[in-house]
Amino acid sequence: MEERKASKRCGGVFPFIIGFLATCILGWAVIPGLFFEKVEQPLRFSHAIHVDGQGMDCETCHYFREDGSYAGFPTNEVCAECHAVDPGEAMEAIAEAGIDPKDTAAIMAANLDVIEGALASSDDENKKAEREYVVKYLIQGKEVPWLNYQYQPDNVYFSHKAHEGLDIAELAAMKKDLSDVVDPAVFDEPGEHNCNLCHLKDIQKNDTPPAFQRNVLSGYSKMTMKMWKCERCHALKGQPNACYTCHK
Amino acid sequence: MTVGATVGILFTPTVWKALDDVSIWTQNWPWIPRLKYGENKAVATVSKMCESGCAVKVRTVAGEAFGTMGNTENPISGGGVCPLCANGVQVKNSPNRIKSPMLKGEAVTWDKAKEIVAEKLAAAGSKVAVISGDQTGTINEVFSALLASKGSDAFYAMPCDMQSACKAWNGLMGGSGQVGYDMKGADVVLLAGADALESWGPTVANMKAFADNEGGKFIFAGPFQTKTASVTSKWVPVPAEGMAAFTLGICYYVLQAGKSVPAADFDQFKAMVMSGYTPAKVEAATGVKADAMAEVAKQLLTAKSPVVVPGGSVGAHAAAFALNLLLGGGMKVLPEFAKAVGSAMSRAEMMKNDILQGVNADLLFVYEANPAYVLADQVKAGFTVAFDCVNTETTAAADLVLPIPHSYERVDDLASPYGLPQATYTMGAPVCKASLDVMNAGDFVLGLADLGFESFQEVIDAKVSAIGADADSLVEGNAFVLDETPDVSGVTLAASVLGKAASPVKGTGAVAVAPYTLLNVGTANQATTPNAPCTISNNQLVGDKLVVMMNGTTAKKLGVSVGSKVKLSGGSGECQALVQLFEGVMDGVVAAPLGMGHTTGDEFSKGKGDNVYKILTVSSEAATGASTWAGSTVNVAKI
Amino acid sequence: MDSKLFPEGTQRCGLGKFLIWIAVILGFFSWGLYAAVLVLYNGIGTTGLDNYFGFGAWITFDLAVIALGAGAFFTGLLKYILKIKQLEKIINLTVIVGFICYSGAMLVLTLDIGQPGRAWFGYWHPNVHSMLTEVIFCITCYCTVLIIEFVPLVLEQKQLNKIPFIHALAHNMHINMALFAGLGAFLSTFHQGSLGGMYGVLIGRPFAFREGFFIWPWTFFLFVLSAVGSGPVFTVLVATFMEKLTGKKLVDFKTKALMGKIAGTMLCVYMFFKILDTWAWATGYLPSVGLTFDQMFYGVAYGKWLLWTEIVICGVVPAIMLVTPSIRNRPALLYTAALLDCLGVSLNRYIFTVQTIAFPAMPFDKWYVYYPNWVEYASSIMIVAYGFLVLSLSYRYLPVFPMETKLNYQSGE
Amino acid sequence: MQVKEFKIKWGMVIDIDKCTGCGACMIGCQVENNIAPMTKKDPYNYVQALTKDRDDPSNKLRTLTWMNIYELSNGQPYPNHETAYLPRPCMQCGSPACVPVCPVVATDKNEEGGIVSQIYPRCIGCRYCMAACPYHARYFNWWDPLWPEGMDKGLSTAVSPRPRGVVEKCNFCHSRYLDAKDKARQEGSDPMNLPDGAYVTACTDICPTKAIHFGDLNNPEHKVYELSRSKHAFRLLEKLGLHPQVYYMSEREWVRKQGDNYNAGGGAHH
Repeated sequence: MEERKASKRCGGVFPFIIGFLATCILGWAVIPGLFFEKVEQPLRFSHAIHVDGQGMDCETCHYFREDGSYAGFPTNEVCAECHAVDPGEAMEAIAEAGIDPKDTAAIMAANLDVIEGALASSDDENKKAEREYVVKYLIQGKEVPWLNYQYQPDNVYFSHKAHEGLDIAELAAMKKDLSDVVDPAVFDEPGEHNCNLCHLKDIQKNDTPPAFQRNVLSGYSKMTMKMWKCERCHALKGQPNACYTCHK
Repeated sequence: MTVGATVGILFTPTVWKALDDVSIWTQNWPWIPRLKYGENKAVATVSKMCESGCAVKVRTVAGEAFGTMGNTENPISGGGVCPLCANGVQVKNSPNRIKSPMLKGEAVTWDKAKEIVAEKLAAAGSKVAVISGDQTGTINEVFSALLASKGSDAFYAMPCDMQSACKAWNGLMGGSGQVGYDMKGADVVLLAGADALESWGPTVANMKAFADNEGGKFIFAGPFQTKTASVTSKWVPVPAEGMAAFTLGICYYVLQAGKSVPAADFDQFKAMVMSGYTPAKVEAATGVKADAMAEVAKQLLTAKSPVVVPGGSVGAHAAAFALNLLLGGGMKVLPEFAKAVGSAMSRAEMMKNDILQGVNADLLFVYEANPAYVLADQVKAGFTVAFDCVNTETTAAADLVLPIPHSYERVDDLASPYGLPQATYTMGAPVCKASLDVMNAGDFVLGLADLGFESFQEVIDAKVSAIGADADSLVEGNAFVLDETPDVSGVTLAASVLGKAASPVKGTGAVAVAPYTLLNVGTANQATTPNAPCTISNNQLVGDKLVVMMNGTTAKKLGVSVGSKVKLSGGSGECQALVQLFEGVMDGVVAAPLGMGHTTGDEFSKGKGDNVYKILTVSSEAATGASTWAGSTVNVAKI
Repeated sequence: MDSKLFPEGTQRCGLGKFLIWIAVILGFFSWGLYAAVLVLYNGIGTTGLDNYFGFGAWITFDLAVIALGAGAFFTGLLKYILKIKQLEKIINLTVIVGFICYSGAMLVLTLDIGQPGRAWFGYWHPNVHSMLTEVIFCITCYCTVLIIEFVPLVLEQKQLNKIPFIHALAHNMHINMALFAGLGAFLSTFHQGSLGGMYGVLIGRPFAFREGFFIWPWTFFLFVLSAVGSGPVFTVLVATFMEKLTGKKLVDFKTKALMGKIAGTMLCVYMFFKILDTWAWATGYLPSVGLTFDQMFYGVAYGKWLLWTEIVICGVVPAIMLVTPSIRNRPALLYTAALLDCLGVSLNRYIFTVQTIAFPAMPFDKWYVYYPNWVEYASSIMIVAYGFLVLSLSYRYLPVFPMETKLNYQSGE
Repeated sequence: MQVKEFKIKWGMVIDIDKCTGCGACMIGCQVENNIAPMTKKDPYNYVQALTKDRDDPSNKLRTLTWMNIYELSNGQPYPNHETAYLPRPCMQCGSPACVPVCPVVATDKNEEGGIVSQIYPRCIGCRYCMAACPYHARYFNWWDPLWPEGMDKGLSTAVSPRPRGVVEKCNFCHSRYLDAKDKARQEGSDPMNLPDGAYVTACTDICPTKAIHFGDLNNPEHKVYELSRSKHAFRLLEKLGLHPQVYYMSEREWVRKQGDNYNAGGGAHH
């Protein structure tokens, strides 16, 4: 019996290593990618054009409401303050041109004055994105179904207000402890806002939004923060980690 | 190699990540709805699901309505909501909504509907009638003006206490305006048949008044210990048909104490009470002990501001008004708001016709009412047009069904719900856009005849300016309150009529039936709402079986016990029910909940229990000639 | 046809007959499986459980079979640790019965919890204060131990055992069985106890709440005692039932009587404490929370007769019968006592599960009566069928009863 | 068992003498907490169609009524009979029976304010907590929630919808507390010292007779502080030692008597 065992071991080591290495490589390099599918945002929204180009503040769109809740994605109402196309007029023009109001491609192709005249962009590429927004969403009275990179499920209650005062400089002292939670690069050049702590770094300079990476099993975003990350930071900051601090 | 591969994979995140993701998947099953986020708002409007209507704030998130809350600033609500209106949004979103105009079961366009109605209207001449389930809306002005333009006065309200009060006050006693009760300010409140804290009158305002009335004493008189009686200091068992006599019995003591009113027929009234309604005689006629009446009278007499709130027949109302006048306490008389539509009827005129005596017309409009459920025998018409937002027995039987927007989707108003101590006007603007092919009934009617308005919104605007209110303040949900009192000097005590009307008349069945209304069950016009069924107690419904309550003595006499299946027969029909024992019911009385046994509607009301309206007997009250259900009796057979 | 697979020197019925027997079992099993599918696919709403009776037939069934399966650990303990040689004649059967009971209970538990997919949360997010966590730990670990104990028996199957490696493996495992028996005894004691503890800690349920020792309420110890007081005789009953079914002698009566004696002794100890506990509960604890003994019972469904039956007819009586040699040594009386004993412990589990939550703690609330529906019965019967299946296969193909040849064939020769 | 004390102790005082049992609180609660109407058929589940219907709402042991109303009777025959209605939310006990029994920490009492939490994605549905709670405040999702067509568009964001197979209960409309704290932060006031009324539950809000009072039992500036200390105040089953954070009050002695067991005249158990 001893012999059998020994011979088995000798013959087994090499294939074992091969198999081990193969799946290790597969499991680290290839498979994790298969968990995610890339989904593009419904529109090519350029932060750069709005912030740099138009000199808008973050708070113009992303602001706290009177009740302390946070207006994350702006609604049509906010967008329409600048993208001033009157949906009623637009629909009339569309009807006049004999186009089905649901046929957005035809509307965009028709180059209607009422829409074209209101477009603020100068170059064609940006005009196209802007036109798409106006035609597909604004005049249809439909909100843009933006994809949230920091998606959290319904059972999570996240208060932007409670995290408003987080100071990157102050947190830098815990840089090491937070290395799994926050990209250390965030601490290297602390920006004016603390949004970088959780959100896409320097999104305000972004021109073409990156694809949203959706987990094919859970549907969450690749950037969805896991509970342990929340807990880590709460613990370090001396904040409660009670269930009802974050769940609903 | 397989072993190696297995071990290898365990050293990578693959398996663990997959496990984690799968468990996350179980936490977010795709068939469980996701929430939609956005700005939370509370938008003031009115809800007309209960009889008097509630002033509410509709809660919305990202513009979509999801809930109903009270309106603290509005005296009709004071922050509370009734159980019916609390479920308003769910009714608005219910699949039981009518989705488009229906002609004899077939969907038609609004143009076609209008064409048909116009044709029928032209053919009907003056044989046009309207039944309105709305007690407070300016929509009634539009309908009554339409009738007026056709030379008809056939405007019918569904049977209600406001009608009895109107007939007693504006009819018998020659008063003007509308009666109201200051339950908040009164120190003794006698609820003579009015279950004011569960369905009678402006329920939510009553409940708020009850809550705010510190130290005030509430007494409930009625055949059955209602939910109202569970919080009043005292319950005086009085049979429904004996309520007027009971009230006059109290008048006896009050007159004896030397109270008087400067009414033309005071002496006649006094003589009538002192001879015909002595405590002994009342006791003999109603079974209410003279001591009990003396005790109540004593409390009313020693109170600084007592008020008697009647419920039931016209006679009972007149008796209570007389008693209130004698006591000089918290009964108020409210002025009527100015009309928006010149040719419309006044409220008293609208309340004049007695629907229980039957309706017969060539063309009948039914507005948010369910006569086919309540009064199956009384209403006949050549062609019925039903306006409603949900399917009911009436829409099922109507020739033409016209879907109207839900309360939260339309402009509407509440003008002085009956019972409030002050003339109060509240307006409601639409909270959300209608998602179905609906049209405001006002707009439709205004399109049929030239009544001087293009749209119902214009009517409401005219109303607001006619009463002198501030539209902006109304839109914010505030009420406009008119603090005036009309002249009451000409009021009489209706002594000659009352003397006869108050004498109790009871049917010949084995036991008296005490029908009662609970708002979570529903009303005559509004069926049980989606979230309400689990709030309905097993004292009203078990499975699909109606439950009636009686006390142990009565049960023994009838040979039934808890859970017995019985058949109640009375009026022109019968009901099946299960027996529940409840010691808060008078001897010889069976308490039965109204509002169940629907044959049309959604699963929350259809086929649930039985329709108690079927077993009620309509009788004509002596002298007043008004119809009443009081004194209904039934025979009980075990099955 | 399959005679080559039979244990050494034994005879078994024809394959056709056996297949018919299996088909009958599978029939019951499939009925239960249908119920189980309904539960898993539609939800637990398909059962007779409700918000007042969150625990019902399933939990009672679980607790009862786990108590009755206690024969495995206790006999193992006595055989391997205390070296009572005689018990090896029945030890295999106790292991199989234990395995069936525990694995069956785990199957029922996966039906019973609303989110079976999250059952492993008990390990991942344990609440160490919960008796149920202790139950989850011990039941899964002990089930693993039982599998380890069961495996050598499978390996000893005639044909399998011909493979040298398997033979050696089985042998090695046998040698280490004492370790597993010890581990099993430890795990099972805690887990029988924590099942009892589950009820004893219910501070809001005066019917079950008990003071105790350290973190364990008295019910913890009572459950352990009652399990060891009934498990062994349940194995005896199973063996006897199999004898009646197969028409063969499988275990000698002496061993059975020994098992009876063991159980009887433990039962006596149990009954002593049970009566003491009931007395203290009725006269001490209940009055302290404003209740009386009489209030704990209601009508026929939850009447005092249940308690008296449990304590006297199915407790004291079998205890006396089992410890009295002259009674114990008469087969019919031994089996009667064993039956009463097993009924008693099952009744105890039922009372603790159902009556505990049936008692309306709020004075204005009322008693409700719980009736399991067919789904609960069917799924429980599925487990019984599963047990029959495992036993039938084991009996046919595995050397379960070391005495079988001697008792049936050699003595006759 | 140790009583868990917090600086803030959210509690309720329910005036039974004001409650008419109308049911508005129960409806308001269902709307706030996304409790689906009880429908008999599940059109999305074909296996469901093969078997019996889902539950009837008149089966009171199968409802999801976080706020439930009990009818009390003084037990006297006519005409001396009296009734009262007792709304029963979760008691948020100081020493909860349900928390220590949960095997997976799906329920806990660890947040400032003392509200007993229930985390649906953690719950495995063993129902041990339900067996533990003498108030029957815990409810099980016997079926998947199902809103009739179109009704799931109007859902509240206050609570996540639960799948079948998990336990749920009243949580004092807990996310309203989080909302109130956010509002306080926005207004620059102290979120840990909310004024009376800044945070109230949906049932408190909607109650037409204002029978339900809600606030911080430890804060003398909140009305419940005074009310909970009134001589007519009592808690349910105080003798069991669960220390509920819900108080009741009634001037009627028979009602107060029904709040606990007195048959043996024994004292409190500790």
